Amino acid sequence: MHGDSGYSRCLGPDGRLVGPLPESARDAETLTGLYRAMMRTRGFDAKAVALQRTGRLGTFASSLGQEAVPVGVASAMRAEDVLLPSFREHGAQLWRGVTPLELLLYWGGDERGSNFAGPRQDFPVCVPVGSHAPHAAGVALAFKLRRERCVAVAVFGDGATSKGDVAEALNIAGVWQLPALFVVTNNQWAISVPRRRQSAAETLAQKAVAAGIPGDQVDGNDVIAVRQATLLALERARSGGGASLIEALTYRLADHTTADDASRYRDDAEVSRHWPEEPLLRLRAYLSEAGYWTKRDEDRLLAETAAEMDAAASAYLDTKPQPPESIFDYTFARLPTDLAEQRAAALAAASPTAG
Amino acid sequence: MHGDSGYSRCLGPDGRLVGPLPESARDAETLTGLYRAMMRTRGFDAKAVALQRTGRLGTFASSLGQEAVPVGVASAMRAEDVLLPSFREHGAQLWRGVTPLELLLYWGGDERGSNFAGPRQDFPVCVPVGSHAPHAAGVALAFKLRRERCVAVAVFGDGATSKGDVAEALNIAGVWQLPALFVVTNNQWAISVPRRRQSAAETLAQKAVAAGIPGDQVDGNDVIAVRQATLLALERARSGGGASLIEALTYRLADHTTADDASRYRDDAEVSRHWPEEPLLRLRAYLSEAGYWTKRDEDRLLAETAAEMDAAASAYLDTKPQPPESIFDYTFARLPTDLAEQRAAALAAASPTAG
Amino acid sequence: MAEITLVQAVTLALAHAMAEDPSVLVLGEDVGADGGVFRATDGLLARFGCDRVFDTPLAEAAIAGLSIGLAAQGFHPVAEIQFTGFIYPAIDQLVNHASRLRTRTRGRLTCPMVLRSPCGGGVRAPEHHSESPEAMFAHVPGLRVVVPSSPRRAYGLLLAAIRDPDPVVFLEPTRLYRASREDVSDDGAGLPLDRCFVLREGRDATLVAWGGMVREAIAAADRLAQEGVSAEVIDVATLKPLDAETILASVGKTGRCIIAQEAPLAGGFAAEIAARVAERCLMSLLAPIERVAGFDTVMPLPRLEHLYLPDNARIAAAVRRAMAYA
Amino acid sequence: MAEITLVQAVTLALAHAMAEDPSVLVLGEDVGADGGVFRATDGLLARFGCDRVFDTPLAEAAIAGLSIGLAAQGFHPVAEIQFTGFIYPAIDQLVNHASRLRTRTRGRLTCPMVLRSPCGGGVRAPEHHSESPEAMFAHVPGLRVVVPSSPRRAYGLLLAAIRDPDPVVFLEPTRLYRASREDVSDDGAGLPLDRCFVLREGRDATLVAWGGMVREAIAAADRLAQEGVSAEVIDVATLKPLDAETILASVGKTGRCIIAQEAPLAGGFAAEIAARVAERCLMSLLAPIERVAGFDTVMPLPRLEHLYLPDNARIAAAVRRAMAYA
Ligand SMILES: Cc1ncc(C[n+]2csc(CCOP(=O)(O)OP(=O)(O)O)c2C)c(N)n1
Ligand SMILES: Cc1ncc(C[n+]2csc(CCOP(=O)(O)OP(=O)(O)O)c2C)c(N)n1
Ligand SMILES: [Mg+2]
Ligand SMILES: [Mg+2]
Repeated sequence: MHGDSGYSRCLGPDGRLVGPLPESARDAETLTGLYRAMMRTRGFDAKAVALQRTGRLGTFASSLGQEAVPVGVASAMRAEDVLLPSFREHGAQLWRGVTPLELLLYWGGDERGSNFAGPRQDFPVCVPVGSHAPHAAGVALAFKLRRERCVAVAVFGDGATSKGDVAEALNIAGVWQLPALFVVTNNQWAISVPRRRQSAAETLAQKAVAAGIPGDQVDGNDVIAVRQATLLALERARSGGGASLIEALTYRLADHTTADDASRYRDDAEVSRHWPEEPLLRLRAYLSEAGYWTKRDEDRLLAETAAEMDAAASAYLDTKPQPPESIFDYTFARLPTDLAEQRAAALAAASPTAG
Repeated sequence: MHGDSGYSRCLGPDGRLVGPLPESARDAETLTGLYRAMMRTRGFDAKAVALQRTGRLGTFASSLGQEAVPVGVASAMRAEDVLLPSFREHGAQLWRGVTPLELLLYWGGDERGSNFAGPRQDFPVCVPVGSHAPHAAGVALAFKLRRERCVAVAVFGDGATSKGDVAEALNIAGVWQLPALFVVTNNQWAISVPRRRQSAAETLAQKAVAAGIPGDQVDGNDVIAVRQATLLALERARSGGGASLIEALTYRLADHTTADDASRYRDDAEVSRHWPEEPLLRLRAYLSEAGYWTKRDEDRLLAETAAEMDAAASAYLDTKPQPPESIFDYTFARLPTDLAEQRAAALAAASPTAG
Repeated sequence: MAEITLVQAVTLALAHAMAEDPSVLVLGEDVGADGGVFRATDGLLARFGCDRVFDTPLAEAAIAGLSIGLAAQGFHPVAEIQFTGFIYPAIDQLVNHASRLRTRTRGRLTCPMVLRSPCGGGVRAPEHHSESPEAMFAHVPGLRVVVPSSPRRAYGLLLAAIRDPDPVVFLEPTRLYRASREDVSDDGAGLPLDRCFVLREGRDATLVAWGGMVREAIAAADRLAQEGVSAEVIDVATLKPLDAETILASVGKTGRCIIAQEAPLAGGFAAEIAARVAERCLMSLLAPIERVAGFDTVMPLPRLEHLYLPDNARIAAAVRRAMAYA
Repeated sequence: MAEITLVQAVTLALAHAMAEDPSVLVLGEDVGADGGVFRATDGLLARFGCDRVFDTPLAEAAIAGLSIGLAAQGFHPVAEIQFTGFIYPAIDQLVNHASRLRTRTRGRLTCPMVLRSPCGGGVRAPEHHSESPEAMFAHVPGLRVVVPSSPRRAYGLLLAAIRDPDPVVFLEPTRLYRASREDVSDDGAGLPLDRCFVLREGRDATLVAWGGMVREAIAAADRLAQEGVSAEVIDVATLKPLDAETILASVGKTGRCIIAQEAPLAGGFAAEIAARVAERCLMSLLAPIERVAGFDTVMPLPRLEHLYLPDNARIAAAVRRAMAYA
């Protein structure tokens, strides 16, 4: 892969190699695994959007077209690393073991969705843009103090790079040489604000310069390149080389969220132009070309994913809401007296007998 | 001056030219004017510290050794530009017409000190580090909207570059191409935190890269170089070239403030090493060498300055405190009813007749 | 004269203010082409152009700071924080600068800015999109804090806020944005920023509320009317400065005071109102003051939100307790 | 057992906590070699090393955010914000993350951190160095808010705060840092974080205060004693969660309640206490509740500071009004 320029790509949009595959991604199993994970992410997004459109899920942020970033990043991480996602990283959460049911619960307005059985140390979805970047520095400092060879990986968008929290976190991770990786998913839009109106920085990778850490760009629609760039950054961090930043260039093919109507601020023509570059297309092309993937594989995967997501959806819809006391019982480890009074009153009011 | 490297200097510590003088600073009058202003600044600092030591002034932040930065910057500004200082820019405030009396009133705990007669649009001293950077962007936007060829100049320290406010302001000034200049007075210390522990950035000038604006370093102990770098940055901004950043490299020869004891965290030896580089020494050497400045000039200036500062000090000490109602009368343009009640009660309590 | 929603009234007031005063600017995230995520600034960019309406980068502290710089220079910025859950990074600029610029400089520099933000719950919004932090701002000297509860009041109060020479935090309850319509004439008439509004006269009890709770208070009053209890309903509207007189006069008359707030109980603004009443109306009180508020817990996600938010049933129950007291 | 000041008690508690629990870390601006601008962390770096004590870059939001990441990983960070005037950039992290991590994850991740900060006026400090924003934090569900007022209580409360499994905002009145000395034995005994302290028993009136106002309340009680008025003095100490019982019991006994706070009146925490009393003690009140507070103005610079800060004279005057009431 030609990454010297600070921009790396392995697979062109047409599915042709633009350079040798990294060792980490030569075998059919790895490659098809990445493809399956991206398809699964897209399947989840589709199901979530469908549920929202039919009034059975809350506002949802689809990752359509960006699947290579969360999947590429997560596939390079170890289980003991910690992921700090924004709200568009289902692909990474799914890879790391968060279940579709748990994700649906969260997006459906049930806190239990963030109490996932999978990666217990991973942070929940972060909605206040960029505010989780300092948490990643803290988690990384914890790893460093315990001399664990783990890395904290925060993922956020192009818009987030304008937030002071992110600048402060990058700076501290840099000066303390923390085992942290900051991944900027540059999907070209922050709701209605295009990348060029977000910052005059030549690249968002250059946000790293202000923090004195390495920053590189990668084709965010090339899951192999994303994975490889992440592997290198994680290895550097594990071996004491400190923090770094990756700008993954991709495109938000969907509306910002189900509450958004992107046609108000961007041309459908622009969106159409980006469809040919989307990440599944090119990997599928490469896999078929290489003989790793057949029409039958594709059909089976589509069926599997559909079945998994249908099952998750019905499990979600069958999940009874939490009991009223759950509103109170996680505020503090021990319930203070005055809160106990409020709890009692609330339970009385909520109980069927109450008027 | 050799500024290609992004670092510029005209006068070496020994007072020898390291390159041709910029046109802007060839005549004796300009040069002696800069020297006088730095001496005046040092004279003010000395008087303020003396007043504090004798319990007649509040905590004070001296600019000893850094005089070339505020004086160089202010000398390049126009009256109609707006200065947004931190708490160590007396040199710039004095140059722009804030009086020593007004400065003493502020540092003595009297709000009238920030209601200076001089540069009416300049901002008052900003104590929350870096929080005035966004104000500069706002002032610059005002200039741009009114199509005035003015520039907003914010000055802050090396420590301030770690604050999110500063990163957010730089980024906005960059993307909107605002007529703003951000001057980082890198005096190597943020209270007890040395520059290298503040950021891993190679230079603080590189904070500009993240915002996509020009950033250069200048010898902050060379008032001619500071002035010239500022002139260039202001000219660029006036002519629509947008914002930029200057890192002025200097050294804090004094304690952080009169409340600080720097010997707890830094070697006197380090301080001694920096004395020979202080800004007055080198300019005085150059001026004498060039025949622009004699022992008599020096003595007269010392006497003048001492007299001015003594006069300011006694005027300050003779200034009666503000009346109690002043606490209330500037909270809102119109005094709300409930506040009027508090005001009445306070006046009653404060009146001599009251117990 | 047209029947419009509260959010349309906000847009109408913004347009009116921008038309009457060229120094009025609108800035914030997605306020331009998108017209704001709630469409509160819909059409303003097209009508007034990109020298009056600014899509900012994603940076709340800077949005507040920019506004302060603009205001000090004589502009009247009206900045939008997309949701109050994201207003916290702007607090430093509001507390340390916007609210004190006049005081610090003895009037030399001032800060005529408005910070608008949708607030409150009840719309099953995502995490961090349903907060009610008005009490934090009402405790800051030098700020005005306004929470409209009807299209007409939103129009008049926002106009007054924009014309006010000092900083105003203007919190718009999202649940009311499209909840009802009202005839609002675009006559440019502002409403006073230091008055409570008595929405309904009553004899037996005074219901005090603001924002999203006003509708619940009125609904409670309706219920109670059928029980023969006559409740007076007051919309505080401007929390700071507080028009205590109107509230005290009412409680002096009814002898019972029930205050409803959506925010968590402890340290909420209902406490300030209760304190004023306790200080000044003690002897006219026929029953203890009652506060009906959110719990001192984090706002639950949508599935349990309805259990958290005070409603007219809880308000009516509090009034019944007060009536039964002896 | 040694006679030490409040700030020394803070250092003693920090050292004790660090010695007993290796997961306790200290971080903040200048907390290392400098030992903190008030010397609260003096000697900790030398004793515990640079893996336990961290001088951070100048970034308050990140100081809070770092602590959250550390706490989620099982450390017990004790972060210092150099002055409460600079705590505002940390509010977003406290409100949106520290206070809710447990709730959001249903207990999967927690946030056992302490954010310490010197607060309050009375020491003729520079601009922005004399604020009292405790009410802002006391309104945030999931946070504990503690304000010590004596060396012994500072020691016991800080130890308890550090051992607490949830986030605590710990505000230390600068005016008390060196105002007096007290015997404090380094016995590692924590004090409860949900109790008010009755400092003096009395019959006629209940004086409620915290932080810098406690000394003034005691001084007022002394004055009043000479006038034959017996005042009970309560140090709230922990504002959230509030131990209302102790206050209500006292007011139930004395029938008069005077609350002193240094912060501006409107929306201050005294309002919450007044509201609780008004709700629960109405019939035992012999006189209206009185709040003695700072004005709803910006804290003046040092030259007029003394006119702003409530003192024992103003507190005593309020008690006399209450006594005279009939
Ligand atoms: C601090 C903050 N401000 C505003 C918002 C509202 N908001 C949600 S997503 C978003 C845009 C984020 O853009 P970007 O960082 O590029 O991420 P993307 O949505 O493109 O994945 C905004 C403004 C928020 N969630 N947090
Ligand atoms: C936001 C904020 N945090 C902390 C402080 C306390 N403080 C005052 S000056 C200072 C160091 C500033 O260092 P630098 O920016 O380099 O400026 P210098 O003092 O060196 O001129 C600190 C931490 C403050 N004033 N504001
Ligand atoms: Mg984006
Ligand atoms: Mg410095």
